[in-house]
Amino acid sequence: MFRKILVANRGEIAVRVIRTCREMGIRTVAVYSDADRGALHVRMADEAVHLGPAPSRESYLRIDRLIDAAKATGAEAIHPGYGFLSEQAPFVEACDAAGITFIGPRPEAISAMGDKTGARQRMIQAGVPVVPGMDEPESDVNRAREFARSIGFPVMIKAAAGGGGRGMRKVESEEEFDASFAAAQREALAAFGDDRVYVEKFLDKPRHVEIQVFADAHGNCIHLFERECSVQRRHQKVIEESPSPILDEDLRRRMGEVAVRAARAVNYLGAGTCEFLVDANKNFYFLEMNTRLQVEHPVTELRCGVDLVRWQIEVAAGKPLPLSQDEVRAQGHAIEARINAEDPAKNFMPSPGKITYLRLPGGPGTRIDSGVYPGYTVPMAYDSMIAKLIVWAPTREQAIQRLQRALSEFVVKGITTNIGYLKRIVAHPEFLSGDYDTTFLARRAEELRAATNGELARVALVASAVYQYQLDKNRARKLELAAQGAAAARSRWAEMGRLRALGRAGGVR
Amino acid sequence: MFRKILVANRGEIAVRVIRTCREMGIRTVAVYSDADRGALHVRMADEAVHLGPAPSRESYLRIDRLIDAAKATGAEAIHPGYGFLSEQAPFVEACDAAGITFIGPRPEAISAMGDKTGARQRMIQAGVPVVPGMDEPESDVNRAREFARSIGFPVMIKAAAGGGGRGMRKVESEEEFDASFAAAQREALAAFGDDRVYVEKFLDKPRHVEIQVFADAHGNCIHLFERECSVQRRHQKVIEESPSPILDEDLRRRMGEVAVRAARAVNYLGAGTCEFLVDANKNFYFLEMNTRLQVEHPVTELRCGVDLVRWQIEVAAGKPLPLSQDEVRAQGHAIEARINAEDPAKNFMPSPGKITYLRLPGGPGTRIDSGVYPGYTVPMAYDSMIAKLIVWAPTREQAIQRLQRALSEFVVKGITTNIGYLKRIVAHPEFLSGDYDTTFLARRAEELRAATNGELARVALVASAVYQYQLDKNRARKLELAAQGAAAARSRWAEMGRLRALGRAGGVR
Amino acid sequence: MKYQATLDGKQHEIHVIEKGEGVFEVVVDGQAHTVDALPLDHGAVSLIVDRASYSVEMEESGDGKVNVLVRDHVFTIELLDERRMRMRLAGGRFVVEGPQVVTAPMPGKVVRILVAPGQEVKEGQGLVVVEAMKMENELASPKDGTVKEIFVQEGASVEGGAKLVMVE
Amino acid sequence: MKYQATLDGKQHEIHVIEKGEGVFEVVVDGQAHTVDALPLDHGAVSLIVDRASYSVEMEESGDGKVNVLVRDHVFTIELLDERRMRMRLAGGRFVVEGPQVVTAPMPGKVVRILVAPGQEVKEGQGLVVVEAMKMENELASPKDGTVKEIFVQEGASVEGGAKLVMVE
Repeated sequence: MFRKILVANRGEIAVRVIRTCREMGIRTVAVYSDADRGALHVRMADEAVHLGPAPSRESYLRIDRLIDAAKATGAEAIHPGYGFLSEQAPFVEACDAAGITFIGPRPEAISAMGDKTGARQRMIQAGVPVVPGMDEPESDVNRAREFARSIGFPVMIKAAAGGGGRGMRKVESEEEFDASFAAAQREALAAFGDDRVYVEKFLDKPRHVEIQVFADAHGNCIHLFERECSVQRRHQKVIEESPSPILDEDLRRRMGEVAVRAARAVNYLGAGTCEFLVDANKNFYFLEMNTRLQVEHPVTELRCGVDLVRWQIEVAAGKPLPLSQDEVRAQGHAIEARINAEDPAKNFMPSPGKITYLRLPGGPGTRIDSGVYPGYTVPMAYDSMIAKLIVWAPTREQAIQRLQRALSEFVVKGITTNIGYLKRIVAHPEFLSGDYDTTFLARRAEELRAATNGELARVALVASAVYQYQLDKNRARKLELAAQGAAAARSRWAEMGRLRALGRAGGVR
Repeated sequence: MFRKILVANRGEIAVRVIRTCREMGIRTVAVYSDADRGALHVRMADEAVHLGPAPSRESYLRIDRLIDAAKATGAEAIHPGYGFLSEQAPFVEACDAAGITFIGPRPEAISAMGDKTGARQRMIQAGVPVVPGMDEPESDVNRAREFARSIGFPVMIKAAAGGGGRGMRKVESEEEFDASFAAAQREALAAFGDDRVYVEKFLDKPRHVEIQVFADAHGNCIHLFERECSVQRRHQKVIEESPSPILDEDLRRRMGEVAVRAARAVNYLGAGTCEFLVDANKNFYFLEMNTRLQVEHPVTELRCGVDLVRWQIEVAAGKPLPLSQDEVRAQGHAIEARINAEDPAKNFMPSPGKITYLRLPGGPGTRIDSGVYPGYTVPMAYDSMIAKLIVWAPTREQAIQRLQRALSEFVVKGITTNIGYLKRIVAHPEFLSGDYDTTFLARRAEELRAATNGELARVALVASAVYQYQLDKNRARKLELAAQGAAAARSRWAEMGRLRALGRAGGVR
Repeated sequence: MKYQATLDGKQHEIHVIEKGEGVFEVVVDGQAHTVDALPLDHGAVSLIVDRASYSVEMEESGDGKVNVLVRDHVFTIELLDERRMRMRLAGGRFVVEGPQVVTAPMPGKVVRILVAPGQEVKEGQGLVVVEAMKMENELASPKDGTVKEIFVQEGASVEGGAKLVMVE
Repeated sequence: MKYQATLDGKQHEIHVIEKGEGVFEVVVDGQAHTVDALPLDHGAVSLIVDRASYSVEMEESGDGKVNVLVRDHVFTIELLDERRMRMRLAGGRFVVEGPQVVTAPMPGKVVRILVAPGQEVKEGQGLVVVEAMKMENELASPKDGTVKEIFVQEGASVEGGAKLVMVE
């Protein structure tokens, strides 16, 4: 087993990886940019190496500096987390060249799946259904617009190197196309260092269901069931749950088998996720494979009683998977809610800043994966997710009740978060019914706005008035005490007969 | 189902009960003493009723006031938590008389098991092995000493109305007997309002293993496996785990059956625990039955994937148990560590006071049940347990690693806690081996003291010096700025040509 | 003590009378409540209002208002005592008219400027794109008008509240 | 800046030289370390010492010392700068002799007094039992001697640090 691992990431996922390393007795090396000197992952790691300025391209995306850091600290392996360099084949190759184990798939698998259009071809060859779309990325806006017209609007523009909903844009009509195409290219470049995008048919009211797969270096490849990720805002997942309310045993089994087939088709190694769209007729289409750990991996961990990061490390060290497909048991229901530093009342404007107070939920079935602490300043340079709240309960109904309860215990002060918005989502009849799709949040945006409540408004008025009263009173008391203090000082001085002092009694204190 | 429940308790268990009530959509009524106006359970409940002064006997033990509070708020049921009135038959009878559901067993079962000597007789009749001891409590110290001599030292003195290790005293020799007898009587009176004690043979190096049982009003009675509670200090449990490292399947099954038999013998209803001592030859002896929820119930919850408080409420509302004996599945390994406000370096002196900073562990398999928050003042009037940290992992080894990791993330400032002591316990070879008994902490007390560490001592020196340097520098800078400010003020005044002002420039600011 | 509170544009009269240590009679718009209020650290207040318990979190919003979190709801309240009310009344209301300056709602980076000085813009039209936390945020014109001045350049990092564009 | 630190009864010379914003050379007993120190709220300090990362928590212990939590260890350190060191040296050491006052180590209730004024006691002999948090704590005599004075009565509530018994 490795004695030291460098974690090439930041935020909650770096903390997540460090936790498992600590449990395994493996020493950890954190890396950090100028914006992250005070970040929790730096504080928790055994060692920390500075990478560069705040922008990712000058720090967390600097392959050379990461390799140097690993060499300098004697780290034998690198865990890439998600995002940043986690799906960059050149990074894996650089690790190989330096004799450092990359904790993830081989570069060929990353390239095969990272090139979204190439991956589509592979999947078609493997007999996996895919959404109609381009066979190749397209950089010319005119040709892209032409293709979009040929398959009919609405269409999706996606980053060829993408994943996780970044660089994805839905285009409703031809007029919007050019602007969206340019924006998608910019976002793709910013997020992945690669501005290639492609166009795909947009499916109406699809569900986003993904399958967790895991492969070792001994020819074993299994799946750990699904995660339902249809609660999305602007293609960013907000709430994930497992099991999916729409999958039956047969569909679950078939999707699992297809996901394993997809992974095997690229000689996959480690943790990966096959994302599918499921339409209203329960047809499923391969969307893409994320060749890394997902943000929402704890949903699977809670449901299957496993530690996927531990599995990643063990598999990277050459061990076989600890479970066979038949031994994977899923129990109960798990849901994750992503806590973001953003203001839903102001069009989800980011809200970086200092967390002045933090009270986390606890109790039964409640897990927090977070990269923040009271006193931490959330930087503006990185994404807005500050924590994940994941709950487990025997049934979906109980898990939702638990998530509602836990969200109501979550207090963050100093910055604005989406906690209230999350509460409204998980109390919305459409979510409760389980019959929702990826258009849920957009369609229900009005209903998901904060509504007022007469009783609580009255309580808020009472609280603000009493609070102000006490502030006013304390201030008055201080002034009075200061005056009394001066008077007392005068009288004490007088008592001691130091008459000279009386003359400047006003200056005492 | 009940619409409103009064929680007749405080601290973490009151918070624990409120959480499940909230998840079930049941409104809650907290009660509080003068010392608990700012307690978390008061803040979390929907309603709160003041009971009286800080001492339990004038507040949490006042049956009349609790019944009045339930009536005034329209609570249909009372959850007693543990301790206080949870095992007092008169309280149940008062609830009955007021038409309020007591969430727990019937008074007859409480009385039968609460009278430790009577319970022994019942168990003997039911064919359950018990430790040799008195058949009746004894108030006369001479007769008690005589009995102790007859069974041979060492002996245990126990509160007849007791439980949870309170009021228990081991007596090594006849000389110590009288003082211990008086102390046990006093503690029994303080803890249970009943000073009757009895004497029992002391078993050498026993393991304390208990079985969780659950019975409904429809004749179902099951067990949820064992908890190993042999890590004790002065008869107070410190660490609990499940499964017990010494139980094999056969012993587990036999003890489970005996526990169910014991519960059935008193027509048990709700959650209860049969405590056993297991000797080196794996003989087990019935110790007592706790007719309430235990502090360590989360260990069972994590291992069996259930919410025992939800079960209590459902059973009290007349529902059948949700699982049959065959359906109870236990998975993996769970361990609980009790976080106490006490100073292990000063003979575990209590350390009440204000919690100025709190950082809780998180991540996979980590649960916190706590009754405190940053800014909370831990009162001196009640026991010192402020939180429970419970972890789950697939194996005992991984669970221990996880507990070590989570303890190292736990930061409490303002008061002293036993967190460091807990870390040393769970890193001790005897605990790691699983081959420990109830004498572990006492035997290893010396080894469990904080040891020094040269590297970390050096870091601490560096930290303190840099910290002081920055304080000194800030102070110097402030003085300098004040001086500059004065100078700037002078020059500004001068600039404005207000020459008169210059004469008292020294007084500016 | 009498206060005037503004919540969601509505005025409320609140009268706070201290009855004992931490116990108040609070009259809101003529309706009286018995309130047991315990201030805690970090702007938290535990309120027991006629027996109902509320854990309330207060946070100054920086513009003289206070955000009040009660259960799952946030209320933004502006509170004036009698003295400040009189000052406010004497000073009259600040009238929003004339040139409008669009400011950065959070710290970020100006990735694109969509308009030029002198250009006519409509209400809701995008003026500047500011990126923060990996999200592009298009800031729109608050009114129909003409771009009077642009205070920033593409690529510039700006603080929250920084002036971006003036529209007249 | 030079400091003298006392830890576990041993003296250490520490020299802090600021090299840049938050970067220091710290020489402890002649051995130099490069230290990147970031002070955080609530007395936390993030230290990177020659690349090793330590999340250190500092807490004033009230008697001029500071408790320093590093990883799983707590160290109690007394730090003096040169000026204070000279004062200390000039003033000489405070000598512990003569009457000893036993004080309450925490707030609690005096449940029993085990001795009477004038009684002879041995070192380690119980004097008073104070109950707090449901635990009885027997406070012992620090030395052989005679009970000179008892400051409390049975049943009294006492604050932490309150005088209980004087032994001479």
